[in-house]
Amino acid sequence: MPLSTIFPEFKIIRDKEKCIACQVCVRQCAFEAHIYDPEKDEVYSDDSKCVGCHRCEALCPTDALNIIKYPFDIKDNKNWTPGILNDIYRQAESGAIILTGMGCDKDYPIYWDRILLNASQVTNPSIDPLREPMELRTFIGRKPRYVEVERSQERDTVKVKTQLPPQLRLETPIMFSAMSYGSISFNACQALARAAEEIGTYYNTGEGGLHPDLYKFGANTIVQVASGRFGVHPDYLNAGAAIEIKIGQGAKPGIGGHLPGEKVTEEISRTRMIPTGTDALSPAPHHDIYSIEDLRQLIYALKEATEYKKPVGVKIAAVHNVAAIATGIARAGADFITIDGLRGGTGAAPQVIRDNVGIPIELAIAVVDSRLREEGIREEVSLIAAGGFRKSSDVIKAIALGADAVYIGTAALAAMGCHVCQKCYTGKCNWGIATQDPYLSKRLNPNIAARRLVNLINAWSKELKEMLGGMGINAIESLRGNREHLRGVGLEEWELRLLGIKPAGEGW
Amino acid sequence: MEREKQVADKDYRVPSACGIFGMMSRSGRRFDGSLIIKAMANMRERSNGLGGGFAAYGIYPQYSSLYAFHLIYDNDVAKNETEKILSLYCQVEKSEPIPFRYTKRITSAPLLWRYFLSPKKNADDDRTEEDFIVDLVMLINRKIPGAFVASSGKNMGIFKGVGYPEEIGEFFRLDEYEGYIWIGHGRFPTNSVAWWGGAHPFGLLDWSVVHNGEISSYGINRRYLSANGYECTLFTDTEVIAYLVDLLVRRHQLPFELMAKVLCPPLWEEIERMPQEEAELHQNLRIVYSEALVNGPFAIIVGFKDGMLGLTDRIKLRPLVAAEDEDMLYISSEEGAIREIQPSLKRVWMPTAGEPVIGKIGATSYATEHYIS
Amino acid sequence: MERFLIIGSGPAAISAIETIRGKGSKVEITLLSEEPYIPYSRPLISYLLAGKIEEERLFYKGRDFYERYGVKAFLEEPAVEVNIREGIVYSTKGRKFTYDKLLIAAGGKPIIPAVEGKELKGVFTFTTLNDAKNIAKYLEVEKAERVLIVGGGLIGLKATEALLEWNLNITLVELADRILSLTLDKKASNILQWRLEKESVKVITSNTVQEIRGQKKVEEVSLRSGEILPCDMLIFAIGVAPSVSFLRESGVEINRGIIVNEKMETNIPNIYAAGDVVEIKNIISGKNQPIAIWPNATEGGKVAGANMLGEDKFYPGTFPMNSVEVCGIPTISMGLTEPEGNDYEVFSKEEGINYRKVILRDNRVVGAVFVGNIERAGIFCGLIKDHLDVSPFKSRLLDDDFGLIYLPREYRKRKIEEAIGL
Amino acid sequence: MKRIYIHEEYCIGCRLCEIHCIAQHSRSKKLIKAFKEEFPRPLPRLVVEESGYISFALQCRHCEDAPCLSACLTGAMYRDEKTKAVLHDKDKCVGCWMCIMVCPFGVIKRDENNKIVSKCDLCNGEEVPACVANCPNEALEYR
Repeated sequence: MPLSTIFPEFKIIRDKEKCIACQVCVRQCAFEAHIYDPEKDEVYSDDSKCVGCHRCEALCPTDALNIIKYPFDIKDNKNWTPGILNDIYRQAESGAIILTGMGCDKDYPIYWDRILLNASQVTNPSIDPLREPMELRTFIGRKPRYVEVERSQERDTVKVKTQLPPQLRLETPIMFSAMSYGSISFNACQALARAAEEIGTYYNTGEGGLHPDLYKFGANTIVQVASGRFGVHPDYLNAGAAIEIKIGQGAKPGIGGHLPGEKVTEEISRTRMIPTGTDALSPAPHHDIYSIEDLRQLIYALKEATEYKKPVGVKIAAVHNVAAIATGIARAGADFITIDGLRGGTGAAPQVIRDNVGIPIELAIAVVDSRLREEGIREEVSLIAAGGFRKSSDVIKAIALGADAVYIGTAALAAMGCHVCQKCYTGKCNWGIATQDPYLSKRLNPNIAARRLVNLINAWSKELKEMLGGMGINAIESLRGNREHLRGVGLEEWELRLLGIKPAGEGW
Repeated sequence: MEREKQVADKDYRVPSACGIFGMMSRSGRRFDGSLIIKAMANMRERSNGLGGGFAAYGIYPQYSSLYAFHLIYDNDVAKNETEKILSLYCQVEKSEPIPFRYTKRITSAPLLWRYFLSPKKNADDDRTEEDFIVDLVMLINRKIPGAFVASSGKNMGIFKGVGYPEEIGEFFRLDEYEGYIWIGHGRFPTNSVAWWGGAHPFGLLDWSVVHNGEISSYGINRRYLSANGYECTLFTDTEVIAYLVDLLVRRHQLPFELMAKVLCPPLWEEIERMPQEEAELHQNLRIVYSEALVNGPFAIIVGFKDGMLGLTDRIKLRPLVAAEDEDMLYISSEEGAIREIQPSLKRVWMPTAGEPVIGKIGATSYATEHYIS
Repeated sequence: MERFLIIGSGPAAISAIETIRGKGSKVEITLLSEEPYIPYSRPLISYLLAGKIEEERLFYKGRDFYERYGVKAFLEEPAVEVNIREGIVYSTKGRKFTYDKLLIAAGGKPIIPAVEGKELKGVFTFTTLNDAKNIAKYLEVEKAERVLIVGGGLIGLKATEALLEWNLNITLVELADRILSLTLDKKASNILQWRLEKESVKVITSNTVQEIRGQKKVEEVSLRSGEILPCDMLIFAIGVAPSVSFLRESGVEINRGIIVNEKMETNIPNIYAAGDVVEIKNIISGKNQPIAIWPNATEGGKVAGANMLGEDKFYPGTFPMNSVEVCGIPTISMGLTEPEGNDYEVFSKEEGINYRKVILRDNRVVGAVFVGNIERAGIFCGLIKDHLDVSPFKSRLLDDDFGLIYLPREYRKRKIEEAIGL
Repeated sequence: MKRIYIHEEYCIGCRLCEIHCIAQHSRSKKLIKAFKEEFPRPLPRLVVEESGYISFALQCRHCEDAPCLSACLTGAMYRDEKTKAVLHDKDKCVGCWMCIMVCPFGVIKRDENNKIVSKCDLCNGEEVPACVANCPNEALEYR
C-alpha cells in the first residue's frame, strides 16, 4: 500500500489507569476507532478513524477517554495550514470532490456577534417577564393591508369583514428547519415533530416526504416540495400545515441533493416514492422552474391542490441578489419566503460550495426586509430566516432586523446530541441522528430528543422574553423590524448601512 | 437652526415624561382656556419648562369650513418658502400672526403664523381632500427647513412652545379662545435642547395627540407608517401615535374603539377567552396591525373634532385617570389636576390597561368596553 | 367458622396454607402430619447428610410456621381413614377430625421392593429428615464403609452425592441401562456416570438387588446378575409412590395417585388434593400422572388453597423437570428427554461436559436437557409451557446467546407484561 | 410495585447497565476499583441480549406469580413484603438451581464461586437501580 500522507484529525487519549476495558467505546464507534484485544483484555484506539463525534467520550463510564485535536504541526504558515494540506492530501489520494456535512465553518464575519441589543433605563420601564405577560406568538402568512369591519347601526356592534389568508400560528418565533427523513433518522424526524407539536411551532419535512407515522403531526408540519419531488402527492401536500417550495439551500446554493442508494431503506423508499436502494437525486434547479413566472405557476398549482387553505412559501439560499429575488417571489404569490444563509447546514455538500457560496443571513434579512418595505409589499409575505442560528440572541436580532421567525437546524440537532463532526454524509452518525442504520438510529430515543428540543426552545423563548422585557416590549411583533433596538459594534459604515442599524453609542 | 441641530439627517428621538390633560363638554358648550391652564399648572411637577402646549376644538367657528394651519417658522425665509407652497396648493383665505404676549419667562419666540385655507385640488387628483392636506403637511415639514406645521385641522388649533404649559397658555392668550374640547400637555424631555415644534400636542388634520411615555415599538411603528405614506419628521413618539390614529380611523375607517385595540391589543390569552366572533375580530386586528401595536409605557389623549379619547398602554405603565360631572369629561395624568378645576365630580375612575375612554359630543357614556355582541 | 383440614405438611400443604392466610382468610386450619417435625424441606436432607448445611436450615419456613399461620398441627399423627359422608378423618392415634373442607397433601412414600432381608438393620430409604439422621447415625455408630445404593434415579444420586462427602465406598445399582434414565437422556447419563466413576463410585446398571443378607444387619447383597456385593449399608432409592393407602375405602377416586381436576378437586365435593399424592396433567403427553416435583406441589397447593376459599383458580398441569447436580456438574432436564418415534426433531450440542439438547414436536419444544452449562434453562421451561411455535428461530435454540431476543417480539412483550400482571 | 420497564427499541447495546450493575454489587461500589482490583468480579444481575441491531437488558421481572418462588426448596427466594420485589437470601440458598430451571426469562444465574444463585435485587433499596440510572438512552425505566 503506498504511503498515505493524510494525517488524523483527532487523537484519542485513553487513560489506562481508568480504562476498565468495558468496551462501551468499542460498541459505540461506528467508525471503528476503538478495538478490543481479548487476549490482553485491553482496548486500544486508531486515531485515523476518529471523526471527533465524542460519542465514546460521552459514554465512557470512567471518563477514561479524551478526544483532542491531532497535534499536527507543520512550519508556521498562514497560507498553507494543516487543514488545507490535509484536503490536498485527501484529494491527491482520491481524485474526488471533498464532501462534508453541516454548515460553513469558515471564519466569515458573524454579524450577530457584532450587534448589540437595547434595554430600558429610567425613561421607559423594563418589563419583568416573570410578572408581566410577554407574548411571542407569531403568524406566518400573507396579511391584508387593513381590516374591514361592519358596524351595526341599531346596536353599537362591530363585526369583522376581512378574512385572513391562511396563517401559521407559532407560539414562539422558532421553527425546525427542513431536514429530510433520509438525511436524518426516523427517530430524529419524530422527535422534531413531537417537539414542534408540544411547543406550538412547526418542523419541516425537507424533501424526504412524510412517513405515514408522522401524518398525525401534520398540524405542526411544513411539507417541502423540492426539485426531486420526492414523496410529493396530494395527501402529502394536504397533510401539512404549510408547503415550502425549496429552490435553494444555504449550504449549497445552486447544487442539488444526493441521497446515496444505501440509505434508501424500504421505509425511505416508501416515503419518498422511489425504489429501494436507488440513489435519490435532487436536481440542482427545478426543471419546471426556469424563471419567476414558472415559480408562480408552481405556487398556484400547490395552492390549487390544497384549496388555498395552506400558506405556500419559497425557500431560497441567501445569494448576492437576494433582495430582488425575494421581492420577485413575494410578487409571485408566495405567502412566506425562507432565506437560508451562508452558514446553513446540510447532510452532504461539496465542501468547496458550502464554504464559498452565498452571503451571511444577517445581511440577507436586512436587505430583504428593507426592500420589501420599500416596495410596499412587506405585509404580503412573511420572512423566515435560517442558517446558523446558535442562540436566542441570534434569534431576537434576526427578528429586530426584520425576520418574522427563524428556522433552526444545527441547533436542534445539537439539542438532540449532535456534536457537529460534519460526518453526516457518511451515514454513520454515532449519535443516531444522520443515519439510517437501525443499530445507530435507535441511539436517538425520540422521547429524550423531543424533551431536549422542547427544553431548548423553552429556554430560548424564556430568554427572548427576558430580552424583550429589557427593551420594554411585551409583544414580539413590536420588535420585528424594529432596528432601533440594535446597534453595531466594530462594523464598517457599509455594513451598518446594509444592516440598517446605527453604530453603538448613537442614541435615537 | 435649532431644529436642524436636533434632527439633521439623523433620527433623533428624545424620550420624555409628561403631564397630560383633556377636558370636553359633552353638550358641545364652549369655554375658555383658563381652566385647562389652571389644571396644567397643578401638574407642574411633570414638566421641566422645556415644552408645553394645548389643542383646542371649536375655536374658529367663523372659519369652520377652512383648514386652519398653525405654522412655526424659524425665520422669514422659511415663512416665504412655505407661503409659496401654500398658495400653490391652496386657496389662502386668511393669513395672520398668531396673537401672543410675552411673559416673565417667555421672552422670545419663533415666528408664529396661522392660515385659513382650502385645498386647490386638480380634477385628476384622486386623493381625498384629507390626504391632499396630509401630503401638504408632510411636504412642508420635510422640505422646508425651519418651517413646521403645528396643526392643520378645521375649527381647531394647536398652541405650543418651549416653556411650562401654564406659561405657554398665557403666552398664547388662551383665555381669549373658547372651545368645547381642550387638551393640554406639559413636557419633561430628557435633553436640554428645546424646539417649539417639538412640543405637544402633535396634530394632523383634526387630530391632536398628547402623550406621556416612550414607545419601545417606535422603530417598527415608524417603518409601518412610512410604508403607508407617513414621513415621521419629528422623531417624537407622539407624532407616531397621531399618524397611527389618522391611518386607522380616517383611512382604514376603524371605529375609535377598535383603533384603541390596534394600539393596545388584548393579550392572546384574553382573545382566546372571547366568544368566537369577537376573538376572530381581535385576532385579525392583531395579525394585520401587528406593526401598529404601540408597545412600551404610554398614556395618550387624542382629540378629534367631536370627541376625545384617553388610552394607556397594554399594561398601564403610565398613569391616566378619568372623571365626569354633569356635562364634562376629564382625562388626566393626575386626579388632583381635575379636582383643581372641578372639586365636585360625579364619577372618577381609573381606566384599565389598554381600555380606551372615549368621549363624544352628544353621547352619554364614555367607557366602551363590551360593544360587540 | 369454616374448618379446613389438611393431611400432610409438605410443600403442597404449606403453599395451600400460605395462600389461604395470604388472602386474609381466618378459617380454622387443622393439619395432620406423619412427621415429628415442623415443616421442613425434604430435598435438603441430602445437603444435611453431606454436612453442607445445619439441620436448622431445613426448617425453611421458620420454626414458628404453624403459630404464624394459625395452624393447629398434629405431629406424628397421619390419617388412617377418611369418612366422606360424615366429613371425618381418623388419625393413627384414633382421634376424629371433622372438616368442612379437606386437603389431601399426603405426599409420596418411598418404594421398597419385596426383597428378602429388607428389614435388616442398615437398610434405609432416603426421603425424610429422620432417614438422613438415621443414616448418619448408623454410619457413625456402625462405622459403615461400603454403601450400596439401589436406584440410580434422583434420590439415589442425591444420596450418592451426600455420601461422597463421607469418604465411603459407594456402589450404585440401577435397574435400567443407565442412571437417571427417567430424567436424562443417554448422553447426559453417560456424562454423569463418568463423573461419578471419577469419584470412585461403582456404577452397576441393568441390574438390581435380589437379596439382602446379614445376621442382624446388612452384610452383603446378591444381585440379579448373581454377583455378591459385600456392604455395610443399603439405601433403597428406587422411587416414591403416592401415599394413598388410607384412602382405599374412602370413595375418593384413585388411580396411581388421587385423581383431581384442574381446580385440584377430587371426585368428592369439598375434598381437594395436591402435590405428590395426586395425578396431575402432564401437558406434554396430555395424560395424568403423578409428577413428584417441588414446583408441582407448591403450585397445586396454591390452587387448591384458593379454591377451598371459593375462588376459581385453575392449574393447567405441568411436566416432569429436574435439577440435579452431581459432583459439581449441574444438570437440568425437562419434559421428554429421550423421545422415541419419528415425530420429534432433536437438536443437540456438546462441548466437553457442556451438553445441551432440545426436543421438538410439531415445532414446539417438548423436552430439553442441559448438562454443565445450565444458564437460562428456564427459558425452555417457558417455551414448553407456552407451547410456542419455535420454527422461526429453531436454528438458534442451541446458540450460546440464545435468549428472549430470538423469540417473536410480540410474544416477548406479552410474556413480560404477563409476568408483571398486565 | 415499582418495576424496571424495558424499552427495547431504545436499547443501544452499550452495556453500561451491565457495567454499573457489576460495580453496584461489588464491595467498593466503585467502577474502576470493582473492575481492576476486586476479585472475583461480581456477576451482573442482568442479561444483555443482542441480535443484529436489536438488543435489550433483561433483569428479573419480579413476577406477580413468580415460578422461582414456587420452585425454591429452601425459602431463599422470597417476596419482600414492602416492595413486593422477589429477593434472594444468599444465606439460605444451597444452589439447587431449581429457580434457574423454572425462570422463563433466564435471569437467575449461577454464582459458581459461591455456589448460590445471583439475581436482580433492584439494587436493594437504591432510589433507582444502577442499570436504570446509568442507561444513557432511557431504554430502562423504573416506575
